[in-house]
Amino acid sequence: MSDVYKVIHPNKYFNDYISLNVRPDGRKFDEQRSIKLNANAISNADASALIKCGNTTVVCGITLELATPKAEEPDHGFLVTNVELLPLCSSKFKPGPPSDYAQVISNTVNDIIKNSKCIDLKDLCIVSDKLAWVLYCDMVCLDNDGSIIDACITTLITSLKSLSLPAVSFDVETEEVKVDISNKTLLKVTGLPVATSFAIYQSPESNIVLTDPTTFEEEMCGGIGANLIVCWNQGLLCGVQKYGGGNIPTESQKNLLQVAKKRSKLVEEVIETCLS
Amino acid sequence: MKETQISNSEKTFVQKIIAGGHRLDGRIYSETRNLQIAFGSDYGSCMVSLGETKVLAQVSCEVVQPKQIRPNEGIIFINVDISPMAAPQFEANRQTDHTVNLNRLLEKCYKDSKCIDLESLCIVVEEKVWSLRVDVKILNHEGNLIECASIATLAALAHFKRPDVTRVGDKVIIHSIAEKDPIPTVLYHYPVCLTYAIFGSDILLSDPSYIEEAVCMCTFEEGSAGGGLLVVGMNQYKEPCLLDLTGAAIHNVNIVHKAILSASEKGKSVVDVLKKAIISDDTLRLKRVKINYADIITTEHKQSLIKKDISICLKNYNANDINPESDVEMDDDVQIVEPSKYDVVPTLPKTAELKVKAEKSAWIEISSEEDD
Amino acid sequence: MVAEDFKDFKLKPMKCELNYLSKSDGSAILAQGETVVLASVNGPLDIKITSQSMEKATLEVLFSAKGGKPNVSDRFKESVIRQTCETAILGCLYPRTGITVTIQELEDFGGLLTCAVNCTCLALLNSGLSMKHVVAAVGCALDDSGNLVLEPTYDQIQSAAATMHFVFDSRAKTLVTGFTTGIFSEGAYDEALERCRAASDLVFDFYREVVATYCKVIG
Amino acid sequence: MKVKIGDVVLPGDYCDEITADGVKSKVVLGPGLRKEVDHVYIMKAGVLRKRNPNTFWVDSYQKRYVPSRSENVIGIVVQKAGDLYRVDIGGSCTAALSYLSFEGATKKNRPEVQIGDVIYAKMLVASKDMEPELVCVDSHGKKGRLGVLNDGFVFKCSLNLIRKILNPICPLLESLKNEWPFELAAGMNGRIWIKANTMRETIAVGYAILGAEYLSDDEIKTMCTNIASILAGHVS
Amino acid sequence: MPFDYRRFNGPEDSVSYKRFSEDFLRTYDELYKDLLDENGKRKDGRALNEARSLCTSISRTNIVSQAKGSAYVELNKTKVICSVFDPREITGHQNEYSWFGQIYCEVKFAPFSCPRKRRQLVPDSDEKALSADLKKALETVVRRDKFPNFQMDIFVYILEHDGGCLSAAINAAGLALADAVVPMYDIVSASSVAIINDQIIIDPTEAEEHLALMYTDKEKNHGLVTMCFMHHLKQFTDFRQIGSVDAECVLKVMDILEKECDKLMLVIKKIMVSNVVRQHNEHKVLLEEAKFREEVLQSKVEEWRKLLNAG
Repeated sequence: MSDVYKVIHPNKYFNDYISLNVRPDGRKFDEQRSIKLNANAISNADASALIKCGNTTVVCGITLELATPKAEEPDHGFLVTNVELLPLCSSKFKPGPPSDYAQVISNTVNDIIKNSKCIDLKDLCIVSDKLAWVLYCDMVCLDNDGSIIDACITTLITSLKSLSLPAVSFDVETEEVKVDISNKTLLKVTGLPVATSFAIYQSPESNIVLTDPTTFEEEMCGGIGANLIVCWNQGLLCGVQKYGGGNIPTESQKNLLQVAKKRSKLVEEVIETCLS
Repeated sequence: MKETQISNSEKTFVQKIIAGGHRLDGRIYSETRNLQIAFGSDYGSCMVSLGETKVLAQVSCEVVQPKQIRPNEGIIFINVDISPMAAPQFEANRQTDHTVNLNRLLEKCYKDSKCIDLESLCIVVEEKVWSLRVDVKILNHEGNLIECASIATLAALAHFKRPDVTRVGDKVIIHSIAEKDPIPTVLYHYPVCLTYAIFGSDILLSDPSYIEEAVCMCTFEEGSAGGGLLVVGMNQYKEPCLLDLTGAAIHNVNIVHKAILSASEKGKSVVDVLKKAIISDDTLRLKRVKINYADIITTEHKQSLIKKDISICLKNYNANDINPESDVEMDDDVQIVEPSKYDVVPTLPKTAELKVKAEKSAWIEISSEEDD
Repeated sequence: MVAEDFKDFKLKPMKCELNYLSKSDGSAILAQGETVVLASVNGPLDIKITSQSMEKATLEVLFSAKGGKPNVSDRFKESVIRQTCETAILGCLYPRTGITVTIQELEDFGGLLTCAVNCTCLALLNSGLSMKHVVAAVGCALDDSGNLVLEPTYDQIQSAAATMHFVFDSRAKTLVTGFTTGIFSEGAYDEALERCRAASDLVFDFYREVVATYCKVIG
Repeated sequence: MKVKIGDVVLPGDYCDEITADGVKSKVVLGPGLRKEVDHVYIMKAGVLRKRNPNTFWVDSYQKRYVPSRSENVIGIVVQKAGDLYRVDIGGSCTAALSYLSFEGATKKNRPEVQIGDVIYAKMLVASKDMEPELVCVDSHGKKGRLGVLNDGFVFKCSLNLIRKILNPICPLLESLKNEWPFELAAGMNGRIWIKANTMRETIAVGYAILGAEYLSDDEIKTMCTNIASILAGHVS
Repeated sequence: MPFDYRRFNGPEDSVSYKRFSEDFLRTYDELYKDLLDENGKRKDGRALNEARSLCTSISRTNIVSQAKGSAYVELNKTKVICSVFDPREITGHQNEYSWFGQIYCEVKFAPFSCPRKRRQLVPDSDEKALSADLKKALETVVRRDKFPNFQMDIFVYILEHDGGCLSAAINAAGLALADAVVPMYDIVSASSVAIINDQIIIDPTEAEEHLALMYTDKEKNHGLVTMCFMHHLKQFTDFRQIGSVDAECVLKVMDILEKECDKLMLVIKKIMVSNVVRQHNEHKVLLEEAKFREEVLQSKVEEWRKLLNAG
């Protein structure tokens, strides 16, 4: 019965749950979903990680390439991050080039990683103005059930942390490049940004904040995607983005940051355990 | 959103009034609207308005590998974008025939006419050349996009300066503008596109407005006299470099001749305005005056349409009669010494205007002109 | 029009012209300091059936950079502005129609996105579309020594440790949209939010002043 | 922000005077006002007005027409579909005008309307959820001034200007009609149809109307005399 | 590579570092020697005629929560995920009414799926060929007459490529279709072989496939063959062969593949059954959990129903 109700009258269905102080999947408002994290599942990639936050599944794979650095920044390597929202993961995405939404997600993830400064691009340079590493980080969503940015950031960081770069020798005279696969060093990753998504539901009485929302909850809160993304990086904030949805009640502002902080600690632990 | 259809009354009225020797906005046949050129803070950024038609052009450059067939030439790329900003009937991110046509005309006028010294854009043969990209954005479409867009493209190209480059061994160093003075682009000649709307078999309207364009393009549906738009590309040396006719076929060959003659005069005057604007902009920049698009915002009136946009106007009727404060621009008239009907007036610091000289009783004279 | 000193806050001088484009239903050109943006609003209009919504008007936002190839961050800007406008426009009054907002960057000397949001809001006011409230965007930067600078200049942004931008609504001054760059502490965030909230009053006053000037002629 | 009658208002402002009046008697909320749970909120930027005893509205600037019931509009026929004409009225979609809603029209006796014709009609149905519908007859089946407008010239202007020239206190039409004869139809959708004896006179009317948008009453009067003198001086 | 303005792009001249490693430039003969060890076993310890087992514990259906039906298939390193969505109406007025339902297939490789180099994000010819093959394989299996003028989307994503992509994709799609309760004539299973120097290698890995296509000797048989088979009807729906193989060999290969497909079939059945059991159990648990909430909701539903009846 409830399935039919959900299809016919989604707003009312959702509101009924909210008025009972519970979410459709039985969580409390500030409760997050369970996380499963696995590193290096894909051996063809240079580093990889897979995460499952509730139903949301994201795989991140890193492939290494070599290139000449840009003329303007001769001692910087490249970090290229892209998020792919496959038509496979939700009926909302159509085949073809990335939709506007996918581009927004890509941009947000890229911004967070850049802001957190967890990778020093100078570490990726091998020989100034001649040779540098290119890290292609592709995050692929296999199942989109909300809070996709959280999952993307976590997989990305996990795979970056497990990435090791092979030794490269560069002959300045002949410009010959030699790669020794047997000799690898771990990439230096400083910091550990963790993003937490929230959706803000405009109920007649007051706006309600839902932590780690599912797709259905995101939809009910207006628009696609989460309304608020708070990103902590080891005790400091490295990104607070709020778009659309209900406005944040001033009194819950502080609380939100704390919820995100607590979650970031937990996720940090998950990542550490996964990699140890 | 479909384009609003033009009504029969508008059609017949405009046709009649033009046949009678008048135009809706009070201009004479060979008169163009106000031309204004404003420059932005960057080199190669300008906004051109022709009456209410507004176009923004921006030149940007990057170092790329040259094409294999032309290893020692730079690359130029023109991209026209008509967004819904121009008028509600345009859809976003869609290439329409209109856009393609406009793009093609501009390419013909600036790429195919070889007015740009592409060889000077070469840095290392077969390896590195400058690629110039001109982004033309239509902001407001009140007719005659081609002329306005072409002036904007030319102004942006002529105004543009690329960073200086030094070669040390096989290394190429690109200097920022602060380090070394940038280099202007070499233009052999300055072509501009001028549009004429053809009414009947022998009436030529220069710089047609939106409604005139619409009416002249739809006349042939009724099987009456052919109408069409004739685009003439002309440089300052009075050499035509482009002819393009859309609409009905021309019965009378003389009309093309007439158009080219008129265009040669007008082309030169437009280029003169343009050069003047660039020179005055350059002198201002030398004096370290900050130039910015913020200057085009006039603070006197919030409603910018005041006194500017009245699209229906009597010949020679001047709003000045009512608003004496603006007659600064109108003081010297009468003597017609030079054949040009235009005045170049520097109004704002970085703008120059091409203005029609006010002639008090011109409409009688003009009606006599039409007789021959 | 220059916003004067107010409560020891100072925003960049704002200059604005409404109805700049004759063909658009509403348009505005706004300069905040040296950053200049042109915005146009068209609607409500007829749109493709596939993008029509039975409940409310479909809002489409297009952002066009000054030149160069389109890129991913343009889409991000569009998304920010679209989501901000969606909360402000009473779309439910125009079901099955489309509203198109087109934004053209003219000069960028920092704070482009805040200027774009404000300019869009002015264009919406000019278009006469029904709105729930107006919005005001204010940005600030955190310099290396931890001081907050309201409406930073281009150089200040380049050297800043973090920048934060907030958009507030005019009713309760709650946070509608926010976006940040760089790393900052929680305390800095809270302080920035409060200062920007207070400074948003200046922007609202500016809107009122703009409307007042043209009300004289439409009355 | 709390505002009073006559103030410059922005969307999101609220006016307690209206709520207070509403307690005593019924009030009419005109364009730009909206009642929510607690207050009457403003939706458009402009000036808050009141006409006694109980009508409130916001004077605002607008170019795009949103259909509203029983307004007279000027449309252009764009399509004949079955027993309907589709008429472009400048709104978000075309309006329907039935063959039968002309004076004396029957199934057999169809009115002569061509595509591209200018129609002066009344809004019969206008709601946000329905296609707008026009009629060219009044409730008695008489056409009055409605119907096809032949010849003349049509131009667009802002919706405010229409309201301004139709306002009885506006001196424009009063002064113009004393100068030379002309016909005029003003559609609330921002279109004006004009027709005079000569083309020059027609243009003069158009110019006077468009020119009046930002002028004060006195300036309008001066302008009208100016135009008239020019016309008189050079009429061919 | 054209500039993709919808994504972030790396530098244009970037190349995989593997290009510079010693492994990269090994010749055919070297690689061939590597293929089998002294006991005649393959690198991963399989005999030549031994297929990789479809891992029943990991391979499963119903993996994508948003899809109607989905499946995940893992063959050692090859990992494939597939999802099927509700049929949607074919729109567009130029399309005539089609009496049969349409199947749209898209196979994509993850950028990091291949061992040799990074794949571009824009679809390439390989992916298009695989999509076409998948479509051919499934069109004859699905009861397309059951959903006229509707289109069913089947998306396959290859997370890791270690040989047998097409067969894995078909197997995954078959499972996903079954999971989505799409009417089908039969269960499909697919299998592949590589032929190197007349040697037939069942269920090859990526290295073996690579070698099979790198042949130098024109005399001997070289190639890849994939076959898709319907078990009960004894019909094959798709047959794909790359390389040069003589007729005799083809017949032999077909025999082998038929047997392989039959073997696979048992595994697929097992997965399907276990999936039904699991779903049933999960459903039970969910029902228990939802009972309380349902009860409270029920009162609301009643209220709503009354409103409906009244209005």
